[in-house]
Amino acid sequence: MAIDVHTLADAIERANRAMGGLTDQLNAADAKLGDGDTGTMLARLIGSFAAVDLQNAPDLGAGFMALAKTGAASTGSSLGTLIVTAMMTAGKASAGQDAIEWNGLSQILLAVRDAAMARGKAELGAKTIIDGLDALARAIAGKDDPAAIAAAAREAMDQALLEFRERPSAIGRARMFAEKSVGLDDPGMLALAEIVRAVTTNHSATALA
Amino acid sequence: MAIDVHTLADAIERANRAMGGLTDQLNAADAKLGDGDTGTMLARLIGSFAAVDLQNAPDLGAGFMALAKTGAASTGSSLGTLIVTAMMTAGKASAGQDAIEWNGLSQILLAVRDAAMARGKAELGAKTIIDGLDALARAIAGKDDPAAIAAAAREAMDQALLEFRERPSAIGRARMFAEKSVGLDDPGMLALAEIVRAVTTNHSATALA
Amino acid sequence: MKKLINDPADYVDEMLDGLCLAHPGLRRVGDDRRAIVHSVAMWPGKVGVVSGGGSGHLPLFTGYVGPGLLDACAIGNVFEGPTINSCQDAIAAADRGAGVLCLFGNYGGDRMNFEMASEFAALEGVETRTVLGTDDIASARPAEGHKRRGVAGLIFAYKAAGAMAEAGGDLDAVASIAQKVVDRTRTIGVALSSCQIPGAAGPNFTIADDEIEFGMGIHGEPGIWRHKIRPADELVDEMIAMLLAERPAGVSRVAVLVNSLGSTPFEELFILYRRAAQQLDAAGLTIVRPLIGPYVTSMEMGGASISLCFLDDEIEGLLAAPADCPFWKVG
Amino acid sequence: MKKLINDPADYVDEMLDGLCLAHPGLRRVGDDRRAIVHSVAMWPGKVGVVSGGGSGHLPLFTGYVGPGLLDACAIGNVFEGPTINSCQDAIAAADRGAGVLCLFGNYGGDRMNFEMASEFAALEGVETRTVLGTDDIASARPAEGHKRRGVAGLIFAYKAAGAMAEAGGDLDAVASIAQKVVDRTRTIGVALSSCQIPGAAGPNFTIADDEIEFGMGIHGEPGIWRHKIRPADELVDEMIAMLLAERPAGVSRVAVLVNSLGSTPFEELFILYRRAAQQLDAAGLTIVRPLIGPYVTSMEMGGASISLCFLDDEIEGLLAAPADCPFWKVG
Ligand SMILES: Nc1ncnc2c1ncn2[C@@H]1O[C@H](COP(=O)(O)OP(=O)(O)O)[C@@H](O)[C@H]1O
Ligand SMILES: Nc1ncnc2c1ncn2[C@@H]1O[C@H](COP(=O)(O)OP(=O)(O)O)[C@@H](O)[C@H]1O
Ligand SMILES: [Mg+2]
Ligand SMILES: [Mg+2]
Ligand SMILES: [Mg+2]
Ligand SMILES: [Mg+2]
Repeated sequence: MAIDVHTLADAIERANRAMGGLTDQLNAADAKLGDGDTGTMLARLIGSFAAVDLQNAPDLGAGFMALAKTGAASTGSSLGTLIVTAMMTAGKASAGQDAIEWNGLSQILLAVRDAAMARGKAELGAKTIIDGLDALARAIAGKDDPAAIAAAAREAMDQALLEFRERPSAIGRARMFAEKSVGLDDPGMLALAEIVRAVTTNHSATALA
Repeated sequence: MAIDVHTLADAIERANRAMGGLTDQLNAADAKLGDGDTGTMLARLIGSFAAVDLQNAPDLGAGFMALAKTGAASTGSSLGTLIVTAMMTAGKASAGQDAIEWNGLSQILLAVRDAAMARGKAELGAKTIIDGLDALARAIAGKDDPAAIAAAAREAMDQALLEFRERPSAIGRARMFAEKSVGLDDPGMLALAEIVRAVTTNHSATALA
Repeated sequence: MKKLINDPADYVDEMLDGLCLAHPGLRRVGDDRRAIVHSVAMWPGKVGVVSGGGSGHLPLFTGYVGPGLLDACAIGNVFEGPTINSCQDAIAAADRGAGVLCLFGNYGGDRMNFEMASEFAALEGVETRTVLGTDDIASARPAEGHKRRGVAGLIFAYKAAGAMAEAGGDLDAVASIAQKVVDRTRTIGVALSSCQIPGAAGPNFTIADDEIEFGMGIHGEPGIWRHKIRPADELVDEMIAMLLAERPAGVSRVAVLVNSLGSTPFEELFILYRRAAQQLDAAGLTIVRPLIGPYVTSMEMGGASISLCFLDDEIEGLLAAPADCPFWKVG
Repeated sequence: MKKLINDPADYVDEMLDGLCLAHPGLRRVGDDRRAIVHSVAMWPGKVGVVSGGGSGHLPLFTGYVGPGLLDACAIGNVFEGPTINSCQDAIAAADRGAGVLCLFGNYGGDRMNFEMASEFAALEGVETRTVLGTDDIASARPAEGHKRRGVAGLIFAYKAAGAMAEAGGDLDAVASIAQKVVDRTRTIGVALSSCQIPGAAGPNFTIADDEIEFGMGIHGEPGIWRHKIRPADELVDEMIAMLLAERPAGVSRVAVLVNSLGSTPFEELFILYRRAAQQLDAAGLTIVRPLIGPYVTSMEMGGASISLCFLDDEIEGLLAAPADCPFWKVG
């Protein structure tokens, strides 16, 4: 069992369903120091992903690229564009492949992390979604059991939130309020954590399987 | 004893003092269907009258003309301009005279009424300050005792307010709301009534004497 | 309501000083400097065009002083008419020996003050004519059109009268084109929220959070009827239908002004204009020179008005003539 | 907060339709028609100048499309950046073989989207340069000037870059004049009241009745510090002092923009301008081409900003060059 377009479609469907309950929470997190739209933007982006016909994509790479294409037409937010970048990166990494092995996921997330850093001109440690991606990629490295990966992913995100909460933001709008940002979650990292939770919890094994 | 510049100055001083308590009441009356400024405008106009040095005016006619001139430079409201018209009319009627007899006051008020009608393009019965002037002039006709004039003037104004309250307005902003104006006092007529009261009450005999 | 002002008593004078500093082509004249003139030389024998009214309506009234528009303008305190003296100052400043048109909104105070000023001007040998803006269809029934008050549509009359005067029209010609434009211009407005006079204790009026008011006056005088708020397209349909009910026979072209009363943003004006354009098109009317923006305001009042000027060839030509003032430039 | 709108989901598209109907020189292009272009022919070999940003800021961004200013503009939803695709559409529409300058405010999302669009454009052989508006002095200390966000002062860069492109400057020349103007432009703003995104449950932020906020972002991002409200002259003095603290050596002339954030009326802007002009004069600066009005707004947000562009001969000449868009006409 590996990651194919069905796995991808299922994850997106779960994320999309979860956004119903997450939108306000993420908006509220962003409103503290930003413009309060992280949830709304993300809900729309994932909604547009959910409308993509992945099941009929020729291969996994093409599936990711279809998501990137949809995203490029439907989001203008920072986080959205980083997610589009992520989809393009994953698409390139899985180009022409029907599926990738579970133990290859970490590698792809590291590539995504690097691409997002380049696109966002952000360093590690700046307290953004990128630090979440980094923690995630490192936590699942070497693992090939979907259930173990799910558990490690959730655990890593909780840890990352906890670790970064007390640190100042160094990028984006929150940068202007570096001191005020201490004690607050970065909305992008929080979004990633909640989506990881939604995608991996309950039927987590089957979700990623 | 007749009406001279001292009588005029005293009346203006009384009116000016009374405006302190009348401004809000008159604004509120105007706000019902108009733009709510009758009190403010009138207070400013009478305030500017009070600053005119009437005591040293060469004669009564010149005193009235000095008031007209000050008014022309300091008011832009309908009521204000009607009052300026009134001052010019009274000034013409008393030109070159040191004083006028009390029994001549009615005649001057009738002239003022007519000038205001011409200026305001208003008929009698339209429910404006002009109906108040008309009632006032008629009530004091033939009287030459200041105390009797004062009493008749107050009585006439009360009657006029009462009579017109239940009638619709036919002019100015209130015209648009003719039906709604039934039951309300016309702010200009109310202003005249209150000023008559202020000028004639308490030390009324000496005030007009 | 918060305002970026100093002492409310200085509001008008500081505003006028700022206006003239920003637009050095404008100058304050008169004893109390409450008349505004422009500095482009008027040729001797040109008919003068003046207006006047209260402050708080920028760009109206003083903002329309400039070549091809007003030659001078008298300005009062916030929402108060100009004084008789200011009206005299404006008339005197605009006089070049060929007479002066006094063109302003139909408000009792303004009319009386300009009339008195005109009588004084006559004593000094200056001939004047008066034309009153009466475009607000909410303020009287059609049969009593001459009793209607003047609102945003007045600027079409400014433009046509200014152009006619520049073109060398005599006083009768300038007055009669102004009257023709007034006769062919209609406005209806809808208010959403109040303004507040500087220094006043509270807003001019209150209106519920889910209500809007048709026919509110530009000084915040009560409107004619209230509605629950409705979609913009429905409101525009209602407004256009009311305006077209007075469409003169044989007219196929209109000038349109979608005006912000103050705080209503450009975005909403364009949403309104989009629907208005569709409806006018459906009515067989071609739109010429649409104006969309804050042209006649009541400080921060929320809401919008739609004005139509039903054109003929003469008016259309005059609206197209060059003109230049701080808020409106043609050609 | 009441709005004259239809379905909030249609807000941007109806607004753009109305804008293009009112100004037939503008057209919507692209798959989702979220890029605006003007119809005055660009000569082959002219450098294109494009911008982009969220809706809700009219006249910014799309309102500055026109000859001598922007050739095309990508537009997003209210307060959201334009999509990558819209950025591509704008770049493609502005390309005449000599490259395209992308000139927009320094916001992460906008930057990333234009960068991705530029990479796609490069694949199609279109060369681009990027210059970011960074005029908001409240958003970072001088030492971190490149991190500042872009606000109202961006329009000076539009004007200079547009004029340089019209004058035949190559891509490097157009980009470098835009950068020079950005480097010499500073803005500080003060907010009095919030706006509300169409369809949102409440206003973007709240602020007490007696408070004002310095450095509020144009999307309603929290400001830098709050004050009790004070007289306008005191506020202006404070704002001008902050702006002049970054005055480059040897500058004696400035362009000034006193901008309404939305609902603040012209009257108040002129009161602010009056004081600003006095203070700049006292600082030995000559004001050139002052702009006073709603040039960069956040819908109905209350407040104002002051921008200074410290001039040299080259910039001054470019600001004076002819330009024509729905909201700004020069020459
Ligand atoms: N330059 C950047 N690099 C990395 N992450 C970023 C960057 N800018 C924003 N983000 C992430 O995006 C989140 C904000 O997303 P969102 O609110 O959708 O965007 P916007 O700032 O455009 O409103 C931040 O919390 C942060 O995690
Ligand atoms: N044309 C008119 N003829 C006679 N009286 C008038 C006329 N217009 C207004 N008035 C009087 O003036 C009063 C309103 O005065 P005020 O509120 O000061 O003027 P404005 O209408 O300019 O705000 C009315 O109540 C009425 O008595
Ligand atoms: Mg955000
Ligand atoms: Mg009144
Ligand atoms: Mg009044
Ligand atoms: Mg955003």
